[in-house]
Amino acid sequence: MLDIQNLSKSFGALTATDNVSLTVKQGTIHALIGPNGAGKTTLISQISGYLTPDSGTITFDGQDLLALPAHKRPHAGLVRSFQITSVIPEFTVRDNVALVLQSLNNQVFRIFAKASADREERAKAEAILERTGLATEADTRAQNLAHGQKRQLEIAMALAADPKLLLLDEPMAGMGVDESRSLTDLLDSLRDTTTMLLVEHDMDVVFSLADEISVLVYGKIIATDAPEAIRTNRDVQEAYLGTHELHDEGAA
Amino acid sequence: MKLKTLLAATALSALASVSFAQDAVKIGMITTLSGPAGYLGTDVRDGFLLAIEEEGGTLGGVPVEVIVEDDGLKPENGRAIAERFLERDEVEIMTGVIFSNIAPVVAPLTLRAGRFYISPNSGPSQFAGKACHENYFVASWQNDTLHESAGIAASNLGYKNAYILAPNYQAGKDALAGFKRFFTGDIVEETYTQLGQTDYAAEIAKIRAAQPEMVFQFLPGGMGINFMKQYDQAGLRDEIPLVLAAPSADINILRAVGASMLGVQNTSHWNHDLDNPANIAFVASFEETYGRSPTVYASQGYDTARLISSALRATGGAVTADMDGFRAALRAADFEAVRGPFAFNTNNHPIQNWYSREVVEIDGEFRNRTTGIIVENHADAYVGECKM
Amino acid sequence: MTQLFFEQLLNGLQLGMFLFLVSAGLTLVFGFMNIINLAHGSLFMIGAYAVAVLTNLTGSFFVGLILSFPVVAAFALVIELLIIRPLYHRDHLDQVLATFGLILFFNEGVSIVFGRTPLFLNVPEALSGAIQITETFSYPLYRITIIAVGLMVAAILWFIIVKTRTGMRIRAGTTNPEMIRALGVNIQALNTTIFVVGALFAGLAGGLSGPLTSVEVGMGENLLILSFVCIVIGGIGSIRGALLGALTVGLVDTLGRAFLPDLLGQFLDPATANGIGAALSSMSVYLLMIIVLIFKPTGLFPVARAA
Amino acid sequence: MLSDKHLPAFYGLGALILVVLPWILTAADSSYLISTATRLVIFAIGAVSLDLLIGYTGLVSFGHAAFFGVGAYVVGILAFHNFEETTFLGFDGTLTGLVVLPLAILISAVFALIIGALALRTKSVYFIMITLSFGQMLFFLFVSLEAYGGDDGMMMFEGRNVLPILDLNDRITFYYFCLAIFTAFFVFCHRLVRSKFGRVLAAIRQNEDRMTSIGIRPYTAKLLIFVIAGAGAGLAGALMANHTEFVSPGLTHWTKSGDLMIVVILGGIGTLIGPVMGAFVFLLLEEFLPIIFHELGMDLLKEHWRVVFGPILILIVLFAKTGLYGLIFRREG
Repeated sequence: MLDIQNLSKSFGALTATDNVSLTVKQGTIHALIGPNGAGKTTLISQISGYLTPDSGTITFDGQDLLALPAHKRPHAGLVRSFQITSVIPEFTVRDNVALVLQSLNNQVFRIFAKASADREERAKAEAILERTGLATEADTRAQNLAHGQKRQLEIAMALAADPKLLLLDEPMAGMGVDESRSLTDLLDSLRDTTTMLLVEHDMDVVFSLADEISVLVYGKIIATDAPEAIRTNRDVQEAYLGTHELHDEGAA
Repeated sequence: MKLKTLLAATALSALASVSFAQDAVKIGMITTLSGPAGYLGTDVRDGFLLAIEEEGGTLGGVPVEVIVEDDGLKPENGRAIAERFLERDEVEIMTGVIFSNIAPVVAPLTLRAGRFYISPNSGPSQFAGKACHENYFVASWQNDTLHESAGIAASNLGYKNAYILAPNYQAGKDALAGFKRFFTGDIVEETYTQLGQTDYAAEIAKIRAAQPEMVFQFLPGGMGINFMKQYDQAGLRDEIPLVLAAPSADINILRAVGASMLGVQNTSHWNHDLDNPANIAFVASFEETYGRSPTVYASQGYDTARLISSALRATGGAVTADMDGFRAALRAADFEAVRGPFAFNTNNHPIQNWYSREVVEIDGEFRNRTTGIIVENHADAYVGECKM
Repeated sequence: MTQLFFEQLLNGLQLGMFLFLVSAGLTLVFGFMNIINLAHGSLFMIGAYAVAVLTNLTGSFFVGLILSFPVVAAFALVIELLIIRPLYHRDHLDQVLATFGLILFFNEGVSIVFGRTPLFLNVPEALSGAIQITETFSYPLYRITIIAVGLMVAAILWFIIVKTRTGMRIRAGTTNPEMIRALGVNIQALNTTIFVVGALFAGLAGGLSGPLTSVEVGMGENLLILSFVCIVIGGIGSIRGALLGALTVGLVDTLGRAFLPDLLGQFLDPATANGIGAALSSMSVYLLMIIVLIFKPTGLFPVARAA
Repeated sequence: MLSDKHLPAFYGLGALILVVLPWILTAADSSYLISTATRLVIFAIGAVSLDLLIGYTGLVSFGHAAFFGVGAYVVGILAFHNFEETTFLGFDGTLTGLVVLPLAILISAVFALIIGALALRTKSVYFIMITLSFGQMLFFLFVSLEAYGGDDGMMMFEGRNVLPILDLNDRITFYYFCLAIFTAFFVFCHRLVRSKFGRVLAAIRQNEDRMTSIGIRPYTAKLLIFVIAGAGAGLAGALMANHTEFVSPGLTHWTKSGDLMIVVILGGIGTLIGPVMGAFVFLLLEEFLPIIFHELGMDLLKEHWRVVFGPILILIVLFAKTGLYGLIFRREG
């Protein structure tokens, strides 16, 4: 599904992505973990097109992804969510989702179609809100949502794009235990239809969802394996224990 | 909200028109009072009103009512005021316009409505030539003649070549064309500067390098003040003399530039020291009434009013009631102009004398002193194009 | 010819330094306070009028210049307290409208008090005349003075911003406004100080311009636009950017006016060359800005601002 | 204070007043004011078009008068060649409104396309300044057009454009013509901002960075609205040229762009009726403040009315968050 080969990206003297190769297989949930500053978000941004790599290739669904402008990648089925919540604040929750549906239906430039008159779009949006547990908040402005609900909306917007591959950048960040659990259940329920690349610090979530885990440290992939193997991998333990990250983040 | 404002404004403007004598001849004055160029309009207005005051509220024994409005140097505002004047106030005579970008809006409206247009300042070339009109009069000058007189003066002074500069806009181009029309020497270089330019170091350096015998510049208002100050500081005032046209050396400019203008030659159709009875009386009366010296614009406003006065006296107050009579009376120009001899050409633009002047210091004040007549009975260059 | 070219370079440098004086305050206020102050040109005008009036009263340009500082500072203080302060957290557009209102008020107010006739202000005796640079080439002393003052202001600003505690706060505030608030710095006082200092630069520039240019109503507006061009080319919030932007604008403008018509004269007939040359040199500064922004959309020396 | 539920009623009342205005004015023996009303309506078109950028998309354009000028110059240049019986690039001049007005819209749109394509590479303050620069370039371009009067501009010697049936030289007809175009444009904008495209614009204004990740390229959307707004301004410019029968570079000067911006902010950004009210109040104050002061016997202020006008603007900013709109309406929901 997604195949990254020898990807590198530097910011001045800092090498954020150091010759990374990574393959996400169709129908799996692939987790990407690593200490803070390891370059996880940088990698996600290169896959989604927000950053351009210095060298290397990314192939998605058989096509050369780097040749595809960032705004066309969602249309090809590659969708990301953001670590820092990024919704349209003055829109209602329903409109946030409807906007994504509009984009994916290639209706951006409809000057004469009244936005609120599209019943089909509205029904679809509400169905997605139903799935993501936001149905009761459909008419709430996004800026008035609680933090956890905003994270849910972030996921709802990503789902609305009907992705083949979902790039999730710390979807659980700042969520309470209950919210986190229900989101985990939601992602779990999607595993049959959607491939996912999941960046997450919450190790409970990672180990309960992931089919495969890659560990990124200082821009390098140091291991890619099944969850159980990663748990016992010496290099990984060293990388984490050295910084106490695994423990701290797990507790947070 | 907007209805209220509109109604309030309408009510107020309606009020404005009732409180006057019924038989007064109405004169509309659209002029530029606000903004940096506001002093031109202020002086035209004050000169005009002075003449009326001297005649005890009449012109030629006929009661007149003058309505003054500020166009803010915006053509659209000029149009709105003109329509108000022509329709609500039914003015019979329109005057006051200072700038050549307001005239093309106000004049056609006035003429189409069958009223008289008498310019106290601006005289754009199209109205002197192709677009001339029997009810359109200019009591000041055709724009080009200001600069033609400078060209003649420069030739008379024996200069063999000149460096000339003006802002890159129509009036600037017309000015240089006017200067060249009568200058017999060579043009060393022609430079167009930016509108509203404040720094002239680059141009002054070029002038120094070109070493012409003289410089002619037409940089109106603040631009001219900037240029003169910087020209003097560059040490060029004594080295390369200047010949200027009237607008570049009015009393306000002399006051702002100060000693840097001392000795500069310039030309005008009027000066405060012209030795004729009408002028002596005007200058004294203006200074007494307003506590300041009149500019050339004040003299133009005054002459415009006196011209109207002579025509009203001749027709006994009939203007639009006797179009032919009033027009003929205007054409006769039977009044003592403060500038001296004055007559209308066939295109209703003046034939008049141009005087040479020199900037001198009198009692710590910088003034122009008349040094002689450059050309007598000078007419404009466009009269031939006017089919009238 | 080389001498003329050198002289024009000097002219460009001088214009650039002058523009820098106006731009420095603008970029400080814009960069640190995030306030678009259209009335910066009005402060320039107030400085010029204050110097002209005080010089004519005291008979000394230098005394007039020094006495003008408290006058300008007082105006700036009142503007800051009454109008700018309530607008700190408002949209840029509100600031534009309010400071536009200020321009109208000051222009008209000045013309009520002083009339529309420009005021007289000449070069002080001590600074008049020219300096002989080579045997055949002299340059007005007053223009050299402006270059010197510009360099001095640049040096002082550099010292304050790089070497002092306040400067550190200013830099921090420009790149990361949240942080400086979190540090518990009295941001209100710092804002007011910066606004007044920025105004003083504008006033100083206005006062210095008096002897060279016409002291008249509305004298600040054209300069305002030009100094916005300088700080945008340089990158907003950066003093270094303002300096380099101002020098670039000064040089491009001066050299364009000086040489474009002649240059075009090589290919075109003189009349056409003159016309096109003049039109192009009027546009040169704007053309420069467009080109810079197309290739460097945040100016030549952008200040990295933390999101 | 009214809530925005009252907007339809407000629209209705406003429309009614505008429609019957010529009768009121004629009855009040003030028919000369119809011309002022025409100017307000034309200016309102320009202001509404600018608000599509400023209020609805978050693009602060400081060069909007450029397109106003382009529209006016299309009308002026064609009228000029018609009068002189010469050609422009091989085309005859014309006064035919059905040709001139669409052409004015089209050419302004082309200018907006070119300028927008370059200017939209920048953002925020840099966008303000680059649009200002383009406006100034056009200003100096028009100043240097010697054949068309340079700085002095040119008159339309033969009067306004010619349309079948309608005589635009008749003042009342011209007023209704402009009112009809204004109404059509207003309705168009009303639909536009509520359309799917309008929703995209609102999203761009609030969170442009997010757009890419949901598959929208903000640049293209911004360019389209820039072109639409430019065409709207061009239309207003073409009408203004017809109104004054005079065209000059002054139309494109940065102070004119400033006026338009001030009108939009004054009225209330992100509303359609706001800029209309802004245009009306701004121009009416400009025209009638001097008269009001004159009637009050305050002749000093009559000449110096701006000294009062400036603080009025400041007070509106300080005390009304969304301009005049915010003074009258309370936004709900």
